[in-house]
Order: sequence, then structure tokens, then C-alpha cells
Amino acid sequence: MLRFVLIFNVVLLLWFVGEAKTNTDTIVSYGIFLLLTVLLGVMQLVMSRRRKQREDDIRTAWDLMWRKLRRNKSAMAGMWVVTALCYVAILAPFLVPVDPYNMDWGAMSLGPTAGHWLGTDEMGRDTLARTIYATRVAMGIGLLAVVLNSLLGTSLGLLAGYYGGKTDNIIMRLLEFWNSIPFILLAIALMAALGSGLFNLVLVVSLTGILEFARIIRGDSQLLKKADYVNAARVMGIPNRQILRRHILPNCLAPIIVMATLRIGETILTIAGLSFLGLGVQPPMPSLGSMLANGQQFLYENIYMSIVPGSVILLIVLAFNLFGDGLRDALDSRITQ
Amino acid sequence: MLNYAIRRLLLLIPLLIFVSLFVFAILKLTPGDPATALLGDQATEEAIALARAKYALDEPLPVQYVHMMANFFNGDLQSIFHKDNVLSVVLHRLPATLELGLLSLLIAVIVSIPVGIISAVKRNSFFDYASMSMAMFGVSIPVFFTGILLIYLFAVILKWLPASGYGGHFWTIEGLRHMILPALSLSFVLMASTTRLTRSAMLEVIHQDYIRTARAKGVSRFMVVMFHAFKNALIPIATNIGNQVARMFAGAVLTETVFAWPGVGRLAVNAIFRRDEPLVFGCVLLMAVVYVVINLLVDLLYGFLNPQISYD
Amino acid sequence: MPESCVLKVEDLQVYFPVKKGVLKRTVGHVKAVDGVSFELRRGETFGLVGESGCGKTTTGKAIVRLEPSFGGKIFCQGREITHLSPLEMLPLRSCMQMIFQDPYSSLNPRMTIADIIAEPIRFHRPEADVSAEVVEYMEMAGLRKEYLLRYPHEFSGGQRQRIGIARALACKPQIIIADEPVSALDVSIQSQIINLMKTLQRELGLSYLFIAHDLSVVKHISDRVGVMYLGSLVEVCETGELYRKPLHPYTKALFASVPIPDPRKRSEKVPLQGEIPSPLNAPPGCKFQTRCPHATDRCRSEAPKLECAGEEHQVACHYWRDIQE
Amino acid sequence: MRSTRALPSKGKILSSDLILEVKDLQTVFITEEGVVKGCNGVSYSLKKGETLAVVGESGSGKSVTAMSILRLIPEPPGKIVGGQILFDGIDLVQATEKQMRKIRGNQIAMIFQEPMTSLNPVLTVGRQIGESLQLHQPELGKAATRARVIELLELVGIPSAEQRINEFPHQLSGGMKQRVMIAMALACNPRVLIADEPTSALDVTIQAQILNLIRKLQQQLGMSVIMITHDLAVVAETADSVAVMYGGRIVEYGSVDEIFHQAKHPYLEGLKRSMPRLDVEEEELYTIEGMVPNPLKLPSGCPFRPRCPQVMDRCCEEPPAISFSETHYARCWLYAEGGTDA
Repeated sequence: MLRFVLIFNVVLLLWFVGEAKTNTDTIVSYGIFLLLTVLLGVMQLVMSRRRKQREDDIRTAWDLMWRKLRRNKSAMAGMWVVTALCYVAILAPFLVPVDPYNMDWGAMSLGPTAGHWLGTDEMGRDTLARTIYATRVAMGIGLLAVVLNSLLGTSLGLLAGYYGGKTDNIIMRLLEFWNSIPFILLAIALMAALGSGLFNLVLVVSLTGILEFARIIRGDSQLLKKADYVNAARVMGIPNRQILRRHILPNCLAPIIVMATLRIGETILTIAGLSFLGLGVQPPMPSLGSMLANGQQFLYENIYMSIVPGSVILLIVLAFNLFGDGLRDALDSRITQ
Repeated sequence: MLNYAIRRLLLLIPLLIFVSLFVFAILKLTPGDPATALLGDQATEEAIALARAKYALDEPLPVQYVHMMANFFNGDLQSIFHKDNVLSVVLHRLPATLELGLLSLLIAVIVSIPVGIISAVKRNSFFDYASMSMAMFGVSIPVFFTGILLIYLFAVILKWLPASGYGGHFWTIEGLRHMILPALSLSFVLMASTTRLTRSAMLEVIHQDYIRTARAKGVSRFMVVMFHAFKNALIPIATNIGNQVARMFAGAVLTETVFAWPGVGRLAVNAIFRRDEPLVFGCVLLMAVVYVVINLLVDLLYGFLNPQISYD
Repeated sequence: MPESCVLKVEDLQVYFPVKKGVLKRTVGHVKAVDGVSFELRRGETFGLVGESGCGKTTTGKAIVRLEPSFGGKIFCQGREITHLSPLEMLPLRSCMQMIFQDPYSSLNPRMTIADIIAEPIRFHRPEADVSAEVVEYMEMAGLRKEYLLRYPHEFSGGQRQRIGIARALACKPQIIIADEPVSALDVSIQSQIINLMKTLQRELGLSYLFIAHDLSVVKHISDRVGVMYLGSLVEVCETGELYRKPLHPYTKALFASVPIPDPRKRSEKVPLQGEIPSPLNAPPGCKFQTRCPHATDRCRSEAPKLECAGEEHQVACHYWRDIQE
Repeated sequence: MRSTRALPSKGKILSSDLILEVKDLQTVFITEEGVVKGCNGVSYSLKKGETLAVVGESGSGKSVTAMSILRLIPEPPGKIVGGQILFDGIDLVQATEKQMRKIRGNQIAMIFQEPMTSLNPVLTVGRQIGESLQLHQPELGKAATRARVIELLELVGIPSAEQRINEFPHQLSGGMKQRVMIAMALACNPRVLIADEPTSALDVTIQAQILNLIRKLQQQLGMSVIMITHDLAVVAETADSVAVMYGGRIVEYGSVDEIFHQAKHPYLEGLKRSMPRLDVEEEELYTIEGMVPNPLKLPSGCPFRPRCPQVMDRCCEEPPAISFSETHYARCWLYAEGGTDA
């Protein structure tokens, strides 16, 4: 299956090589795409070499998970949409029919026309182009924020869960205090204070919901700490650091992946919310939230200005949630949304 | 039970100090100066100096902090923008937010718990798939997008309900008409996640041994679900609703912005934009208090439902 | 400490603090293990038996330092190890190993069998030929070579216990603490593991601390047996002697309660009434006085000490001579 | 795969003496990996006041048979696909849910293995016992029910019943909870009590008390008991007749004396010799080689074939039930007319 994706990537690379050098934006995204394809190729090599080494019918825990996941149709649908969205996000400059920033004075706030498939906004900018770029921004920030969030949540959760006692108390009390500040006001205040650049947005969004993440990982690591194979490792004299790395973390991986996937959806909703309030991504850079806020003013004339960004947010979040649910059942961890 | 509640309320004080210090730090960190924001750029030098003196913006930070905290509690912390003391401005707006929040919580709970139970009992039936896909839909849709869609449908096309604005308390007809759309859009998210949780909590409980014991006693399937299973499933459901309340605050702010609803959330957002520091201070503190009180109520409810919890 | 004694425990105490109130003040202690002393000799199997809550598993865990001990001393190969730092413990770690009760929680599901058994070898003896030794230990535990790259979820309970034993052997231990190794297995599988443990003991000269609640299994495998009740040792004796002539009233009642697999030997009377008291507030004096038919005021006030009642036979009861007749 | 010969014990005993008869019961579970034959043609009968022990290792189908009697098998994965269960002239397999509800807890009661999880944690003890009374004897008023519950608690030996009635399950010990379970089962004086491994999770001194209690109540109330266990010692202590199960089928059936002193089937023989005993000094434990059978891949013919020391070619076919006395038969080719042809 990985081979088909690999071939598809190479075809795309050749297809776009012509337009690659038009401007910095295209070069950067082309570079990232190339890097990803090479990475995929290396992974494919490693996987096939390892499979030849073992007899064919040995099933690792990941094979088991993949087999269960493949049976869940909605999760597969979610996965394919997520993959498609990644392609759109990375190759945005190549896919865009027209420059999202140029204003076509002749066609202001129109519905779908031949020139603009999804119509234009009040300043004549093409909605489809802006949506593609906005998806790129949303996905980029969303993934980055979730990675930060997961790292923070996991490490705090592991420390609190594994070491217990005072460290556990301190970390959990702090997180409870942190969680009791109404998030949205905190985000707004921080954005107003630090200025609403992309970096601040990622920072703020990644600081939310740490309590939930840490609490689940803490629960899991407490359970794992009592497992007999951890006791066996301790009796062998293996130091705590190595136990955490070789025994606790690999078995915490399943809940972390599920939590991260489910949180991507939530993070994208939060980013859209902030942009809706005019705080997240600042114009002229396109963002789904601000497009939707804009669309509300023109509800009576051109409904497409609200429907398109809204349904794109819905599509992204739905895809991630479906995929996350599928992963949760396949890895049968008991995290409830 | 009582001294547990009192102890939890005492915990509120360190929390308030933590929150207020944090918010105060952020506000002071923001570049620019509230006075110029109020009077605009052309204002003369002395007017700005006067305003700064009036709102004690020149004293050293710790003094300002203590000054602000003292004024907030004895009610005469002046809002820069609203020319009135912060406490009354916020309390004036509080009912709108609380009514909206409670109504949407009510709608969500009334709809989602029965739907969750039925889809757990009739697992993998058509009803189960339908309700679960609706719930998945509800969790993924942004609150403000549902708001805009509802406005478009009911206000723009059908013109049954007003597009925005507050028409009085919800027990008045006019008030209710205004409140239906925002309450519906806010409750849609809560409804979705509570349905999913009710279903998984019920499924978890239905496979327990004591359910099998109950059936072995000859209890009918309906009674086993409604009496034995549901009473146990209520514990995780109540805990989740408590967590959802935190999420509702974010949703409330967004819904109030979509429907131009005169609530505390929107007040705070505008206050931040207008650099009205005392007002921001007041709003955040108040919302933190409301949040902690709600959490305490959920914990007490949790203790009431689960006999194994003892209030030592 | 005589050379032949590989493990000695002196007056071991393991207390769990009970915390109450907002500030989590310690208001009392659960005395899980309250003054236990015994010896384990080279090549011997010492059986530790008792009902749930008697502290036998906690004793085992305290010896390998999985549980912090409140008081008392533990000697392994002549050296006191009670308060050694993890670094100082390292050389001694390979001398004492543990096998566990629940086969489904004793193996890391994410590691292959080869890695599980190789982990101790790579840690203690990195220079050794790891893959050869892994195969050797697997065969010693009765597992076929083909299972090397498989994962734990493909094995039955009995096989998982064999993997646990192979992992313990990989450290070349002298002592193995077996915490209810066969309780979770079916009878036909149980006897396979018991026989395996006995052959390994003969071949490698291992000493076992065999912890279990099944009296028949303990009788079959142990050379000497210690009976525990609510955290203390009430009787220690050579196996045959103990099962023929128990002295302590609790041991007598315990043996009488065990059902005999022969319909012609049915016993009608119920040997012991009442419930096991909670370790939170253990009764004063002798802990068995609340259920003992011979309890007197002396029993209720003064806790009896282990005293010698014959060659290799100790009992902790004030009136064990009078009850004899 | 119907058994080739009719059961010998059917004709002799007066049918009026029989209270419950299971005939060729087949219950299957449909799982993703395939169809699991929980119990595969099981037949036994229960006389009035008799204790029948159903003994077997994990996966032998002993619990599935019991749960099928009260139709407590969860419908989506499990299904009764064959056989009859005759009780009071009704075939429980075909009975309607309404009829079954009248029998469950009233005529046939059941107690389970895990006392820790078998009681509803949010309901008081009195409420849970009272519930089966109100279900089957609605004419009892509130006070009468409460009095009856206290009487039941004292019957099963729970001290200070008035105070215990308002307590929650988490406040009781394992032994106490099992006594509450028994009180709940005996509330309506059932004619049959099915005990699914009632003492496996308890300590040996508490187990002795519970087994003794069940025997005393059985004599006092004259009810029949089906005792399901994996421990042959418990069988010897409580049973009148015994059914030994393996791989979803009864491999040997007989009175308790015949089973313990004239065992015929190699599996039963092996089981008895591989059990350490308190009263006998044995040097080396006998071991049955191989592993417990995987219900998904049961071998054709005799399920014990892969582990049997005296396996023959004929064992590939279904072994007949060869009887040795009125009440004793075993399913094994060793004792067929052709004798051992290996």
C-alpha cells in the first residue's frame, strides 16, 4: 500500500517541477514535499527488509492494529481525507487556480462563476484560492500546536504518574489551577498582549487542554507502573530512566496517538474560533475563522462566503475525529471524548 | 459533606489570587497604554496625564495590583470604558450568559441522555448509527458555524426568529424567541459529546457482572437498563458534563459574538480590545469563580451518586 | 550467618501509611508485615503460605526492594541489603530474581520474546553472546526456538509463565522469589510448571521462596513451610512434620478447611468461623485471638513470640503445649 | 455430530423424580475469528434434592451450559442452536422471555464467582435482595419484605442483619458478599440453585464456610444444586453425581464414588493424578502434555485426542458413550467392544 503512495508522490514531484521556482513559497513547499517523499521511501525500505527477516505470519502489535483499523470503513474514510488534506496543505501554491491576494474588481462578492468556482468575497478575492491557503495555515498551526501540546502533556503526565508522591501532587495542583482560568479569555488576553502573530497563536493554543492530556497519561502510567513486567525490570536493577523509555513509554504510545489525533480536531476548532474573534491569523493572510466572520456580514447577499470556510473546517475536524475514533477502537484504549 | 464543600470553597482564595496575578501580569505586559487607547491619539498631553492619574496607572505595579484587588471586592473598581464600577457592569451582564448557558445545558442533557441510552441498548441498529453519526457531526462542527447556519435558515430565509440581540429573560415570550437560536447552537456541541459519552458509559456498565446477576434474578431487560445500568452510568456522565461546562465558556464567548448577545464573554472580549484593564480583570475573576463553583457542584453531585466516595 | 544460608530476614516490618484530611497527614499505619523472621538455605524451597491479606506477597516484594521496608534487616549472601542505594544493590541484583502470578501482566506486550529474555543479559553481562544464551534459556524453560521473534499476545498462560521463568534464569540468580506462580493456571498446566521448577532447582541449585495460598501445592514443592496470619509468622516447620502434626490452632484450622479430593473422607464440621480482621486495626496481643477457640486473657493482651517446639519446628502461641492433648 | 448411542440412564429413573433435564444442548458463539462451539451436545439430568457437580478446566464449556439453562447467554455473540432443556414440562430453549422471567430467580436461581463485582455498587444490600422478592411475590408489603430480607440475611449467617441491610456492597468482605448473593438467590425458595464456581475467589477457610452453608441450606430447603467448579476437591466435598467436561462435551458422567474410585476416561485419570493432595505423599506430579484446547480449532472426534497418552486411530471419529453401570458412562474408544486395536 505504501508503494502506491510513493509512486503517486513521485508523479506529483515531476508534474510540478516546472513551476517549482516561481517564488519562495513554491520552493519551500516543493522542498518539504520532496523531503516527505524521501522519508516515506526510507520507511518503506525499512519495513520491507524487516518483514523479510521475520517469518510471514508473525503479527506485531502494530500489524494487529492495522488489521483492525482496515476493517473500520469510516476510520479509513477519515484517514484518506486527512491524507488528501495534507497533500492540499503542502502543495497549496501549486494547486491554487489564481493568486489568493489579487482583487478582481469586476467580480465582487459573487456566487460561483466560471472564473471563480466558489465565488469571490466582498473584495473580489477568489474564495477557493483563499480556502486552500487557509487550510494550509489551519493544518500547519493545528499539527504544530498538537505536537507541542502532546509533548508537554505526556511528559507532565508521565512524571506525575510514574514518580507519584510530591511531584504528582505539585504537577496536578498546578494544572488544575491552570485549567480553571477560562481558556478563551486567557487566549484573547495573551494574543492582545503578545501580538497576534502565528507563533503566539501556536504557543497559546498548545497551552490549552494540558490537564486533560496529562491526566489520561498519568492514569495510564500509574497502571503500567504496577504491571509485573515493570516490577521484573526493577528487580533486575534496571534504572528508572531506562524503564520509562523501554517499558512505560512504548505502552503509553497508543493512548498518546489517540489523544493527539482527537486533539488536532479540537485545536483547529480553537484556532478558527480565535480567528473568528479577529485574534488569530491577521488579514491579509487568509484564515477560515476570519473568512467565516467576514461571511456573516454578507449573509444576505452571498451565503457562499460563510458556507465554504465553515464546511471546510467541518471537513478537516470530522476527518481527524473519524480517524482518531478508528484508532481508539483499533488500539482499544479507553479514552472517551 | 458540608465541611468538604466549605474546604473546597476555601481553596477558592488561593485560586483567585493565582488567576488575578496571572491576568494582571498579562495586562501589564501588553505594550501601549490604556489611557491613550481611551482618549485616542490626538488627545493632549495633560488629558493623558490626568487620565493616568485618575486610574492610578503611574504607581508601581504591586501597589496597582493591591489597589485593583481591593477596589474589585468593595465594588468601586472603575471601568475605563463604561464609566461605571466593574462589579455592577459585569453583574448587569451576568444573567444573559447564565440563562443562555443553563438553557443550552438543559436542552443538551434532555436530548442526549435518552438518545445515548437507546443507542447503547440497541447497539449497531439503524438508530445507533444515525445518532452516532449526528454526534460525530456535532463534535466536529464549529459553534459559530452552526450559529451562522441557524441564523441563515430561521432568520434570513424563514424569518421566524430574530437574527440576534437579547429580548429579556427566557420566561418572557420575547426573551425566549431571541434565545432559541443561540441556545440551540451552543447546546449542539454539548449534546453531541454527552450523547457519545452516555453511550460508551452505558455500554461499559451493561457488560458488568452485577447486570448479569440482576437478569438472573428475573428482572426485565427494560428495568435492568433503566434502573441498574443507568444508575451506575450516571457517575461518569455527571463527571463529563462537569468538564463540558469548561468548554461551554469558550463556546459561550463565540456564540455571544455571533448573536451579538450581551453576555459577560463578549463584554470581556471587547474590554480586551479596548484595553479596559479593570473590566478585563473583573470579568476573568468572575468567570473563574463561576467555573470553580460549578466544578464544586459537579463534585458534590458525583459524591451523592457514588456511595463509595466518603467526605472525610 | 551460616554459609549455607543464602537469604536471612530479621524482624521485617512493612507499614503502609494511611493518610487522611486535606493536608494528607498520616493518621495510622496498615501493618502489612509485622516482624517476620526466617532463613532460606541453599538449594532449599521455603514455602510461605497464608490467606489473602496475611502479607506473604508484601514480604516477597520487600525482600527484592519493590516495597520500602519500615523496619528489620534483610541479608543476601551474608551482606545486609535493606538500605543499600540502587547503585550498591546492582551487583546483588542478579542474585535474587522474581516470577509473578498473573501471566498476562508479566510480559511487555510491545517486546518480542527474544528481547524480553535478552534484556537482563544485555544489562548485566553485555559481553556475553546474547542470542545464543537466549536460545539456551528458552530451551531450559521448555520453549521452542521458533518462538523467538513472536509477541506475548500469541501465547497461552502456561507458556507465558515459562517465558517469565526464562527471563529470571537469564540473570543467573541463586534465589528466585516465586509469587503465586501457578495460582492463575489450570490444574493440568499447573503440574507442568511445578515439575519444571523442581527440575531447574535440581540442575541449577536454585533456592525458592515459594509464596502461595494453595496448601496442597505448597506441601508438594516445599522443604520447609512458614504459615502467616495478618502480617506475622505463626508457625515454621519442616513440611512433612507440619502436615502430620500442626501445633498452632490457626494452622490446624487451615489444614482442616482444605477440601480432600476423596468423597469417603468428607469432614462435616466447619473448622473456623468468623472473618479475617482488617489489617487497618489488627486485634491486640495475638492476632488470632478473635477467632481462636482456646483464646484466654493472656492471648488478648500479650503477643506470643516464635518459640522452639521441636527440631526445625517453631510456633507462636502461648498454649501450644496444652492444646496438644 | 449426534452421539451414536442413547444415554443409558434415561430409562431407569422415574421421570417424576427428575427436576431438570438437559438433552444434547448446543450453544455457539459467532466471533470474527470463527464460530466457537461453547457447548457441543451436552446431556445430563438433575434429580430432586441432588447436587450435580459439573467439573472441567477453563474453556471446557461448563459455565456456558449453566448460563444456557437460564438463557443468560448474551444474544449477539452467543446463540443456543440445538437441544432441549426440560424443566417442569417446559422446554426452556423455546420458552418466551415472559415465561423465562417467571422462572429466573423464582424457580431456578444462580450465584456467580466474583463476589467483588456481582453486586450493584450503588444499591444497598437490602434493596438488592428485596428486589427479587417484590418481583416474584408482589403481594408482600414493604414491612413484610424487609422482615423477610432480615430473615434471609440471618439464614445465611450474616451477623447484625438490621444494620447490614442498609450497607453498600463495598462495605462488606468477599465472604460476606457471597453470603448476600446466596440470600438473594434463595429469596423465593427456588427449586434449583446453579452455583457457578461460588468459592473460587475466596480464601480456603471462607470457602469451607460457604460450601458448608450451601449444603446445610440444600438439606433444609430440599432444593437441587448444580455446582460448577474446576477443583476436584470441591467436587468430592459437595457432589452426589459428577459430569466431567472437556472441549465442550461430557467425557465422563457418574456418581461421585464411581468418578473418584473407578475413573475410566484418560483425561479424568490424568487430572486426578496431576493434582497435589493434602492427604497423600506423592513424589512426582503426573503431567498431561500439551495445552488447554483452543475452542476455535477443536479437533474432530474426541477433543482430548491431541493430549491423550493412549490415543488410537479410531479416536478421530466421535467416541460412543459406553456405560459401566446404571449411572456411570464414559466417552472413549478404549472401552468400546473392539477393545484397544492400537
